[in-house]
Amino acid sequence: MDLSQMNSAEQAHMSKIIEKKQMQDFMRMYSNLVDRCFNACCNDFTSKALSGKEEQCVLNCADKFLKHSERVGARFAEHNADAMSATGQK
Amino acid sequence: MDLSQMNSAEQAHMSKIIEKKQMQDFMRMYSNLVDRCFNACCNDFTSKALSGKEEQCVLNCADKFLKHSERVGARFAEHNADAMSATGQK
Amino acid sequence: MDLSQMNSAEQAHMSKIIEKKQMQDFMRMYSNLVDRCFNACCNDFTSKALSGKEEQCVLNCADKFLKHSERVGARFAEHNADAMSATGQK
Amino acid sequence: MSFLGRGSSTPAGGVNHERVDMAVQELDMITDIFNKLVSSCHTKCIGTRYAEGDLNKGESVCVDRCVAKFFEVNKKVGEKLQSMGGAAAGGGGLPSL
Amino acid sequence: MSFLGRGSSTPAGGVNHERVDMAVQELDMITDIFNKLVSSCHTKCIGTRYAEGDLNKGESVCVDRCVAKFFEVNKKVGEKLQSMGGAAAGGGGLPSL
Amino acid sequence: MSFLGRGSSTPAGGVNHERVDMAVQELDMITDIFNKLVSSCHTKCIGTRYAEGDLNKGESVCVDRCVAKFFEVNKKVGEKLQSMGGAAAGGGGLPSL
Repeated sequence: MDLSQMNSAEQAHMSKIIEKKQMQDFMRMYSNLVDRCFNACCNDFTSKALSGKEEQCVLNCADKFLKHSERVGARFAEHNADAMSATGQK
Repeated sequence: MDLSQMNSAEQAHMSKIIEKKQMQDFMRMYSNLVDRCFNACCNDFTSKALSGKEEQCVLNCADKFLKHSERVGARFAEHNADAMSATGQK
Repeated sequence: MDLSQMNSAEQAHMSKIIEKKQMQDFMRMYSNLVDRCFNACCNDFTSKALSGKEEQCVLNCADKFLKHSERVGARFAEHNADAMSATGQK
Repeated sequence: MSFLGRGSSTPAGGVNHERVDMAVQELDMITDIFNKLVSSCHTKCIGTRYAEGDLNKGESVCVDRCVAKFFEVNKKVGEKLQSMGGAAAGGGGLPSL
Repeated sequence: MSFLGRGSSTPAGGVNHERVDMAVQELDMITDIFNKLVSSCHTKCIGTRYAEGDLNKGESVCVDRCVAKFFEVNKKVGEKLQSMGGAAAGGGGLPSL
Repeated sequence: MSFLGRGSSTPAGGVNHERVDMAVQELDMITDIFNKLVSSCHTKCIGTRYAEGDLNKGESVCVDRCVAKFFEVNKKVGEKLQSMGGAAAGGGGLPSL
């Protein structure tokens, strides 16, 4: 995204919107993470307590998902940069 | 959520927002219910009419989903209350 | 939806909102299409290049999805018209 | 002031935000249902081999019936919710598609 | 100016939009988590034959345990994120449900 | 008034809401695509046993190729839509990622 064509009032406004969206994105990522790892790791409902095995699975799941997201983010940024320089888009 | 730190103007504003969100939540719940029960109950497309068996399935599905949501809601509220009293959060 | 009960200022306002939503819908349709066809067609990650077979699959998938959406849209409009005339709703 | 040609249910020149909000919510609801319908009938009717880009005869017929059945389910669920006092959940009547 | 009778944490009569925004975000977060909880525990616990409209005994017990376990997972994931410096990702503390 | 140091394409001090709206829509689109990419490549590449918290070598390589292929699919679908006159659907050009 190119914010350089905006004046300073618009850039300030965008910054606030982006900040708000980042908080929303973080919250959605968080609830997705909980839901994803719960679904992957918890399949036994004969007890309401998390077993040691389930807990380890959840921790690994969260860890791995965050590392995965980070790696996708890095590749995404590279491809975006390539695509922009290829089309001559600012 | 704790609204007690808000002044009356803010609380009035929040009430309007909450009311609007409740309507949106109801509508989303409704369309999810239709989609969920359609997917669970309708698998025969040799006819466009709902069979008696499909109709009963849809009614039970809707009934059961609402009872399920209600039960989850009750447990959710209990856990929330526990979590809040545990952390001393108002 | 019935806009005829709105005054001209309200209709103008709605037009702007609808236009904005159409752009959002188009963008969401686009990203759904990419995701859907990627998931259906790409299952081999021993290479990062799209094979000829995968490319053809993606093009057919996009083509078919758009024709499917169009057909659903046509039927949806008919059913809506029927439902409205049946209830005497304007 | 009816000489301006407005009917009685139409207020003066300003925007009634509540009315616009209601219309936007209705639009969002219809869009949501439509998107779910497209997705569900795609899953039910469209093969995933994608050997060609056109809907074949069987898929087309399936899509038509799928939409019809979805509307019937929508009607049944709507009636069910209303019989349970769905109005309490939102203050308004159940949205008809 | 406390002579106007305002407490220190309560601003003047107007609306502090930042505070309202925060509350709306929290509400959205709770709604999002609740909807995921309903959906996941439905998948885990509710049969899909729909021979009857009531939750049977096994389903009811499963739902109760499912909610309890989901909260435990929520707690573990929250702690994990905080230990990794989750604050950096949003500037705020981790939302407690 | 260029003495304030603004270039010609930059309007006066106010906020052009249309331009901000466009930028917000673009941001939402990129976020949406990114989230789908993360989720799809997770499904395609990451095992679900979670015996460890690190990506192993095979998963890492798979993720890199997955992202590359997703971008190729994005390009093909974009070209397809444009060839069908996708501009009609939104009035604007197709968003490039």
